[in-house]
Amino acid sequence: MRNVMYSLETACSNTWRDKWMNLLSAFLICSGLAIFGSFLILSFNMESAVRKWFNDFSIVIYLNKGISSDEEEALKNFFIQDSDVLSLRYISKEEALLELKDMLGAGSRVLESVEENPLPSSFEIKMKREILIPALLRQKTALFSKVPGVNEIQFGEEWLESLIRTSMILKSLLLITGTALASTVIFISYGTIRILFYRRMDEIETLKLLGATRRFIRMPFLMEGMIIGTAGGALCSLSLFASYRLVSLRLMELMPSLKAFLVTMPEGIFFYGPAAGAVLSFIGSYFAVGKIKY
Amino acid sequence: MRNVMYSLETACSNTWRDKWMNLLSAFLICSGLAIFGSFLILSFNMESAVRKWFNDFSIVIYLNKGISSDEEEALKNFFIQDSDVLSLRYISKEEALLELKDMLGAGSRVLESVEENPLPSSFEIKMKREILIPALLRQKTALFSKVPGVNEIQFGEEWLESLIRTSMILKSLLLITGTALASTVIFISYGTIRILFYRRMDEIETLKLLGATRRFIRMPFLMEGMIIGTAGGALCSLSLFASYRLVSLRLMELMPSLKAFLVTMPEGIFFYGPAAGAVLSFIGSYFAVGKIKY
Amino acid sequence: MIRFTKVSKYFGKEPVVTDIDLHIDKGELAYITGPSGAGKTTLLKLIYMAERPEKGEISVSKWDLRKIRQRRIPYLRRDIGIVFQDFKLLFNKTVFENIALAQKIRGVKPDSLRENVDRILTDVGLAHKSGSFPEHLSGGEQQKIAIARAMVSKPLILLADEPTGNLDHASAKTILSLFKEFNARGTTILIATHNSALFTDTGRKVIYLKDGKIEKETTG
Amino acid sequence: MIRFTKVSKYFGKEPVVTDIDLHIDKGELAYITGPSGAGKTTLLKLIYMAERPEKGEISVSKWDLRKIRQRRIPYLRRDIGIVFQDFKLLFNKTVFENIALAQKIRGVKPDSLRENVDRILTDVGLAHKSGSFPEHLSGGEQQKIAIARAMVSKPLILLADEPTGNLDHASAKTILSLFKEFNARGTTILIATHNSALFTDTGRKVIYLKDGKIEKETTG
Ligand SMILES: Nc1ncnc2c1ncn2[C@@H]1O[C@H](COP(=O)(O)OP(=O)(O)OP(=O)(O)O)[C@@H](O)[C@H]1O
Ligand SMILES: Nc1ncnc2c1ncn2[C@@H]1O[C@H](COP(=O)(O)OP(=O)(O)OP(=O)(O)O)[C@@H](O)[C@H]1O
Ligand SMILES: [Mg+2]
Ligand SMILES: [Mg+2]
Repeated sequence: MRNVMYSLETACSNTWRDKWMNLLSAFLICSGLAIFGSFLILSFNMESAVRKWFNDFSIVIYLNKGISSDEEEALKNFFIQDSDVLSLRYISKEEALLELKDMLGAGSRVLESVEENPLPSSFEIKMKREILIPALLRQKTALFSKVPGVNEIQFGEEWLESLIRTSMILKSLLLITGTALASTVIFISYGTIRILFYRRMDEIETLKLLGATRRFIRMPFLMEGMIIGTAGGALCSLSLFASYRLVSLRLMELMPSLKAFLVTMPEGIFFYGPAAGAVLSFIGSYFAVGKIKY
Repeated sequence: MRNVMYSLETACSNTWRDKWMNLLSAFLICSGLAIFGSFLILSFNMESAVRKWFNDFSIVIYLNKGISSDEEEALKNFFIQDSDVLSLRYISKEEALLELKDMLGAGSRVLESVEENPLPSSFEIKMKREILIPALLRQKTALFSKVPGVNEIQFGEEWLESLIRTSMILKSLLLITGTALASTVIFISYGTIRILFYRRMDEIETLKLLGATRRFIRMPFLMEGMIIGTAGGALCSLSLFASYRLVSLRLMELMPSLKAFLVTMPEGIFFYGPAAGAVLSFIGSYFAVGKIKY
Repeated sequence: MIRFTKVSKYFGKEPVVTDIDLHIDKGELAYITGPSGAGKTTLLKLIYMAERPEKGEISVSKWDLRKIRQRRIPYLRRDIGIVFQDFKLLFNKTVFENIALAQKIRGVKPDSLRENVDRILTDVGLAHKSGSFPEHLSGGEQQKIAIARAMVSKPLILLADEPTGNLDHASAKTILSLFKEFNARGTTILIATHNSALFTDTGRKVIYLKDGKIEKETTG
Repeated sequence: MIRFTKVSKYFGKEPVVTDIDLHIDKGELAYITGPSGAGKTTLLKLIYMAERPEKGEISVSKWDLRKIRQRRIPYLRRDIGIVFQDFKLLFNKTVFENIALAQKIRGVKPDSLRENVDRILTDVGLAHKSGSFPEHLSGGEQQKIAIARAMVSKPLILLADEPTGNLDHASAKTILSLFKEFNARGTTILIATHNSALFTDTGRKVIYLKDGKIEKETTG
C-alpha cells in the first residue's frame, strides 16, 4: 500500500518534471488515437449510409389488370401477414402513372399519345434485412408470384447485388485499414514510451543497485505511461469532438441531404478516448519497461 | 570539407550505435507518412472518380419532329463547331425508343400500346469542363435552343449540382484532413526526433565544452535525422505500394467496375516517399536540435 | 559476514580478479587498496551481485550468492549500503529525494523517512543543500550525498568505493568518523581506496590487491 | 595568460566566488586548493565560460571574456584543454573515439589524428584500452582518459579539476610528470585539487580558496 503511494508520488513527480517531453508524447499518442478515431467515425457514417440504403430497398408487386379492390384488399392482408415483410404500400394505377410521368420528366411526351392508363396497380413492399440477399429474395418472390392476382414481381436485383457488394467492400476495407491503423496507434504509443524509457535506463540501473524490486521500478513507469496516455486520449476526444462537429456542420450546410446519414458523435467518446489512451499506453509501457533482470 | 566528412562519419556511427532506437523512429516516421500517403491515394482515387463523372455528363438536344436528315447534318456541324462542345453523338428516333424500352425494363409494357414512335431524334453533347456550371450551362442551352430545328434541351441540372457539390465537399474534406494529417505527420517526425535528441543533451553539452562549433554539433544530428527519415520514407513507399496493390486487386475482384476509377500507383512514390521522409526529418531535426547557446 | 572462496571473475578472456579468498567478520571495518585497475571495484560488485563470478563461492550475510534466486536479489541489496565510485545520483531528483529513495525502496514510513533523511544530511553537513539538484553541487558535496544515501537506511553492510576521492582532508575525516560510529553500532564496513592516508595507523585489516590478486593482508 | 579582476559569481543570491583577483602568467603551472565547496570548480568554469561572472573582468589568452561574441566561444575553448571533475566522457563512444573527438573538433587531419591519439594513450598508459567503452573502465582509467582528451590537442592552457581523485599514488605521479613535461613545452597549467601532497615542495604558486575568497597565495 505504501509502495503504491510511493509509486504514484514518483510517477506524478516524474511526469511533472519531464512535462514538456511528456506533453510531446501525449500529443503523439493523441495523434495516433485521433487518426484511429477519425477512421472509426468515418466508418460509422459509411455504415449508417449503407444501412439506410438497405432500409430503402423495396420490391414491387404488380397486380393483374382487371383486379377488383376487394381482391386487392385481400392480397394486401395476405402479404402483410408474411413474416418476412416489414411494411407495405399500395400504389394505385393513377398514382403509378403520375410517378412514371414524374420520372420521365420532359420525356413524358411519350405518354401523351396513350389514351388509356396502361399501368397496373401495385404493392411496394419492404422486406426484413435478413432476407435481402438475391438468392433468398428470388425464392420469396417466386412464391409470391404464384399467388392469384399477382401479375409480376420486380426488384432491383442489380442494385441489391451492388449494395451487398459495396457493404462487403466497406467491411473488408474497414477491417484491413482498421487493423493497420490500430496497430499503428499501438505502435506509436509503444514507440513513444519506449523512447521515453530509454532516457531512464540509467535511473533504472541505479534503482536496481539500490535494492528496488521489479514492482517498485515498474510501477511508476506504468503509472506515468497511463497518465500520459489518459491525457493524450482526453485531448484526442476533445479535438475529435470539436472537429467532427465543425466538419459535419459545414458538410450539412453544403449538402443538407447528408443529415439523414451523418451519425451524431456518441457522448461516450469522452470515456473511450482516455480509456483507450490509458490502456494502450499501459500495454506500451509494460513492454517498454520490459523484463527487468538483476 | 573535413568537417562534413567527420559529421557524416559521426552520423553513421551514431545511427548504427542506436540502431534499435533509430529503427523505432524510422518506423514511427514511416507510420506517419504511410497514413498521409494512404490519404493521398484515397483522395487521388476519389478525384479520379469525380473527374470521370464529370466526363460522363452530357446534355441532350431534342430536335423538331419533322426534321430532315440534311437539316440534322447541318445542325450537327453547327454544334460541333461550337468552342464549348467537346463531342457529340447523334441518336436517331429508333435508337431513342430502344433506349427508353431498355430503361423502363418490365415497365416497358406502357409502350406496347403506342403505335407510332413518338420520340424525336436528338444529339447527346459533352461539354468542356469549364462550362459545366449550372448558370453557364443554362445560358449556353438558352442560346442553343434558339437555333432553328431544336425543339428542347435537357440536362440533369440536379445531377450536375450535386456533382459540383460533391466535388466541393471532397475538396474541402481533402483540404481539412489533408492539412490535419500533414501536420500530424510532421509532428510525429518532429516529436520522435526531439525525443531522440533529449537523450543526447549531455553529449551536446560536452561537445560544447570541448569547443565544438554549432555546425559541428548540429550536422551529425541533421544527417542522422535524414538517414532515419529517408529509411522511414522508403519503408513507407514500399509498404504503401505493396498494400495498395493488394487492396486494389482485391477490390477489383469484388467490384470489376471499379477498374475505371482506381488510379494506378505512380512509380514516383519510390522517389517521393524517401524524399518526404528526409525533408520532414530534416525540418524536425533542425527544430529539435534547436538553438545552441554557449 | 562476507566470505569469498577461490573467486575468479573474467571479462571476456581476461581475468580481472583471480582466486580471491577473503573473509570479513561481522562488525569488522576493513580496507581494500591497490593501484588503479587492480580490481577493487569489481570485488565490491561481486558482493552486491552487479557482477557474477565465473568461479568460486561468495556468501554475504545469510545469502549464498550461488543459490540466491533472481527475485531475492533486491533483498540482498537492501542489506547492503553502497557508496558508488561514480556516485550514481539521480540528476532529476533533489538531494532529499535521492536519499529518500533508498528509504522508499525499503518501504519506510513517510514520517520516519523524513526524519532519517534530515538526520543523515545533518551528519554529512549538507542539510542546507536538501532541496538542490545534484548538478548544482560541487564534486565533494555530491560524494557526501552518495555516502549519506548509502548510510541512511542503516544497512548491515556498508561498501564504500573511493569515498574520499573528491573530499578535502577535513571532510574526509568527518566521513571516516561517521563510518567508525556506524561500525561501532554493528555495521560491517568495507572501504576500497587508493588513499593510504585513510588506513595507516588505524589498526584495521587492509587487503592489498594487485592485478586482481590479493598481494598481502596486513593491519594498517 | 589568465587574469581575473574583482570577479564575483552568484548562484541566485548566494555568492560562490567573490572579489577574485588572480593572475596566471604564460607558461606557469599553478594550483588552486581549498575545502569542498570552496569554489574551485566554479573558478575554472569562469575561465572556459561555462559560467559567467556577475561582476569583474576576466581575460584569457587573447580573449576578453566580457566582449567575446557567442560564436567565438568555441574558439576560446579550443585554446583550453579541460579535465573535468566528473570526466564527461561520452559513454557511447570508445576510448579512442572519445579522445579523437577533441581532435575532430579542431579539424585535425585523419592521419595525424590517429597518431596523436595513439601517442597520448601510450603516455597515460592505456593504449591497450583504446577500443573499450568508458563504462568498462575502472574509475582511475576513466580519469586518465579524461586527462588524455584534454591534452591530446596540445592546448595553450590546461585546466585540470581534481585530476588525481581516482588515481593511486604511482598513477598520480605519472600524470603529474606529464603535466610538467607539457608545462616545460609552454602550456599554462592550472590544477584544482584538495590533495596537498600534489603541490607541497614543488615551488609552484598555490592559491588557497575558502568560501569563494582567496585566502592566501603561497609557493608550495
Ligand atoms: N565490464 C567490464 N568489461 C571489461 N573490462 C572491465 C569491466 N569492468 C572492469 N573492467 C576492467 O577490469 C579492471 C579492474 O577494474 P576495477 O574497476 O575493478 O578497478 P579498480 O581497482 O576499481 O580501479 P580504480 O582504482 O581505478 O577504480 C580494469 O582494467 C577494467 O578496465
Ligand atoms: N549551478 C549551481 N547552482 C547553485 N549552486 C552551485 C552551482 N554550482 C556550484 N554551486 C555551489 O557553489 C559552491 C562551490 O562549488 P564548486 O563546485 O565550485 O566547489 P569546489 O571547490 O569545486 O568543491 P569540490 O572540491 O567539492 O569539487 C558549492 O557549495 C556548490 O553547491
Ligand atoms: Mg574502482
Ligand atoms: Mg569541484
